[in-house]
Amino acid sequence: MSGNDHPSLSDVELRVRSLESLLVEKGLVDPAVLDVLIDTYETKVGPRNGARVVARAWTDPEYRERLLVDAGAAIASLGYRGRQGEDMRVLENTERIHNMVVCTLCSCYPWPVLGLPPVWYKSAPYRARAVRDPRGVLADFGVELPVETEVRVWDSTSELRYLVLPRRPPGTEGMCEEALASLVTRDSMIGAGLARAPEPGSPA
Amino acid sequence: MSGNDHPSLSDVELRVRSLESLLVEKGLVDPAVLDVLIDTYETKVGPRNGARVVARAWTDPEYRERLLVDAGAAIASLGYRGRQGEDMRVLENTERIHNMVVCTLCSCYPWPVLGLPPVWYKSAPYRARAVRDPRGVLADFGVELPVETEVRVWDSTSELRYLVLPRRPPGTEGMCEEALASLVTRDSMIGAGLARAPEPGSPA
Amino acid sequence: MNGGHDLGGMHGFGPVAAEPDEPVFHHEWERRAFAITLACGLLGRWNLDMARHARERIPPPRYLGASYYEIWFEALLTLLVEQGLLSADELETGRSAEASAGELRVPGPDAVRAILERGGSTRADEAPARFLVGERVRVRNRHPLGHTRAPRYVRGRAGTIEGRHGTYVFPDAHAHGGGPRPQPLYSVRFDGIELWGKDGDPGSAVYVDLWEGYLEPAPEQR
Amino acid sequence: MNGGHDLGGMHGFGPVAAEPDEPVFHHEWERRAFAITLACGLLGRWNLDMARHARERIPPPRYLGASYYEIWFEALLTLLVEQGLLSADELETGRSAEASAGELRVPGPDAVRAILERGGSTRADEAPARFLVGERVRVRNRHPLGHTRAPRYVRGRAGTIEGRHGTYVFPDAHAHGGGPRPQPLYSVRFDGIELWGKDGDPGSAVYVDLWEGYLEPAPEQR
Repeated sequence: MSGNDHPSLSDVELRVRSLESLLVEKGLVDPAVLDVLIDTYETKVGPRNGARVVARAWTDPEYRERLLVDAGAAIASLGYRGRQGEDMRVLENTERIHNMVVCTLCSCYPWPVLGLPPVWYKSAPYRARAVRDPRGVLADFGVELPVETEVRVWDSTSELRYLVLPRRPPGTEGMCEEALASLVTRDSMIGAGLARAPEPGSPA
Repeated sequence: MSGNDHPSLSDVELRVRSLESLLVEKGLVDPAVLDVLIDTYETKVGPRNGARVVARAWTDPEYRERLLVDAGAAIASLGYRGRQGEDMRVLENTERIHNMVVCTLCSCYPWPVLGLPPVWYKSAPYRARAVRDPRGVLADFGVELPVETEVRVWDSTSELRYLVLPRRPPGTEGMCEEALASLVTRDSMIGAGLARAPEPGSPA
Repeated sequence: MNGGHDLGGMHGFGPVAAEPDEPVFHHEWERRAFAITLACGLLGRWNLDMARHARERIPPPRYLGASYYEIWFEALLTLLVEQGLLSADELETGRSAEASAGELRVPGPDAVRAILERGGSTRADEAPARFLVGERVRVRNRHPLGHTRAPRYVRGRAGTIEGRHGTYVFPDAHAHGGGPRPQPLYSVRFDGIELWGKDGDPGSAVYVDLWEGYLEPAPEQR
Repeated sequence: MNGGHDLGGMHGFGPVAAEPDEPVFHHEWERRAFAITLACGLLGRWNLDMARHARERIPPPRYLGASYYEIWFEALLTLLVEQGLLSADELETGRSAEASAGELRVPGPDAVRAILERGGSTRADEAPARFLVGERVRVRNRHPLGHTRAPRYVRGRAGTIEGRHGTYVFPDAHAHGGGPRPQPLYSVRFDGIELWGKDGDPGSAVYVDLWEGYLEPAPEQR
């Protein structure tokens, strides 16, 4: 699968537009519903949600414990739930174990905590290679792990959705939850990246 | 892989022409050699060769025996040899066993006896399906074999080249070698078809 | 099915190219394709497994040559026609042949908000499980023409049951009108070397969610 | 490599469409692409295994979307540039930077006629063979990034040695400048059910030519 540049783009554009009109004309689709769907996943639901879950887990040992044991309930307690996140598991990265999530067969992704997946996550290069050469993929993201660290790749073949709990970066002692959340990148919650180190001299 | 209709056809055409000029200009390719290559495989070498081998085997039991034991020498004795047919095996179809040849990885094919392969032989549908569902492929060719007949598919993964010796059709007793050769189709020598039945009342 | 979608372990696609500050949608048509796909899904005429199978059935050259929302869009057309919501003629002309959605309940914005937040788990009542955590299993070597969630790269390979997820709707049946037929679902761990031989990473493992029907006890070897 | 070329066992490509009275070439450019590919091959700068690998390296979306002579042509460009016979600049401009073929021996029409008729066998002197006819073997589960002639669909599967072909140049080495490294080559029979499980045809078998290095003794199972 290619990226988002495609020679027949304008053709697709026309066909999508024409289908939408037809569906509305037939009463199969309510235009107001389309607005709700787009607004929800373009502006309301995104990786900020997951970042708040992670930051809470970093700062609250009891919450972290609940998150690892019953991810769905712990995540819902922060207000995140719903479609494509009905059955959640959280995978904790440690010094010894690095978890990374892929969907080799399609594009399964935990929407309530991460929003819609980026193009690379749905693309053939990632789906083909993550399960065979995870360290090579991490290198594409500029991440190099010690050889002693075991890399565990989770192929999302069922309706369970996986969220990676990245390692808390050093030098973040005493930082507040909100500041910590700003260090949690989307990629770190897929396991294709690490959480950001704080800027030197940034507020705690 | 698609067939031979392709949107960027004229583009390919220009690129091929431009490369040929460049190769000739650089002295890497002799235009007279291109003529030899095209003439050889477009007009001289083709499935008529294989058909003569088959017809000989049908009429001469001693030749058939040699063909099955040392295909290369038996085929060369009729004057067919060379590139992409250096190491030959002949597979005899019987009432109990039907052989069919494919090259799942590329397009290996016995040039000296069959010429260049048809598009379908090189195409994804045949290469993908022949090894998994040979009877389904035969059905695409209008061939239905008794369930008792074992289908043996030969995947040409090495430099050995396979020629199928199809069954001699009934009603051909006493026909001469040349008339028999006209019944031997290319597809029957790949194992994707059967030899033709003689026209009613055709000369022996 | 062994379609163009079953990509695990393939070579030759090049490096993973992440786009910095990637927007949620790159084009207006992607936004629309996404929304109408979800909206039509809410009509209840197909489930997610059927939708996935419609995507998988796109011939491999087209699947691999298309962007992901193009795949969604192609599959949506397939589903709309197969389920009788649009006729081939309507698609061709872009004009509606009949004006109403008929018997269908088309949810409005508030209903949709509620549905998105509620989701719809495919978890079912617990069923007795055949395999125990820690047990060695092997993935059956199956190549069904229909939908399946056992990727090719694990078929025939041996792994260890690392966890039980519970009992879930079985996609191979659910995608083909066979009903939910729930089965126990396991997390199975495969070592990199078991999956890829000497070409694997000995310091890696792949965890795959596999339904009980995909598995058999691993043969003991002498 | 597990490229777009390794098609055995894939679904979704549709029926086999044979063309009645198909011509040898469909377009003049195919005729030319075929001839220049063979002619350049006769320069002796690459072997057939290298040529195959150049085709396999075409990214799967392009490989599967191209016609076969387009694949040949793309691979020819790759080989010409990699072997230093053409510069990227020459390809770009279509103009020769230096006029001569240098040290290369470019065969003329008579030499080529003789080469075509003689061919060039890759058979080598007999080497001792590890496996006996009738022995059960299993194809090693390898996924090399380089060239190999063990298709994915037989890896990890068990079969029976049905015949010995002799000793032949080993493609996995030969495609990568590793020299001929000849190995015994076997005809291995795989039952349809072994390859495809319940989805196979019990009345079919696949015979695959496999080099000794691809094989290991089949494990005995209790």
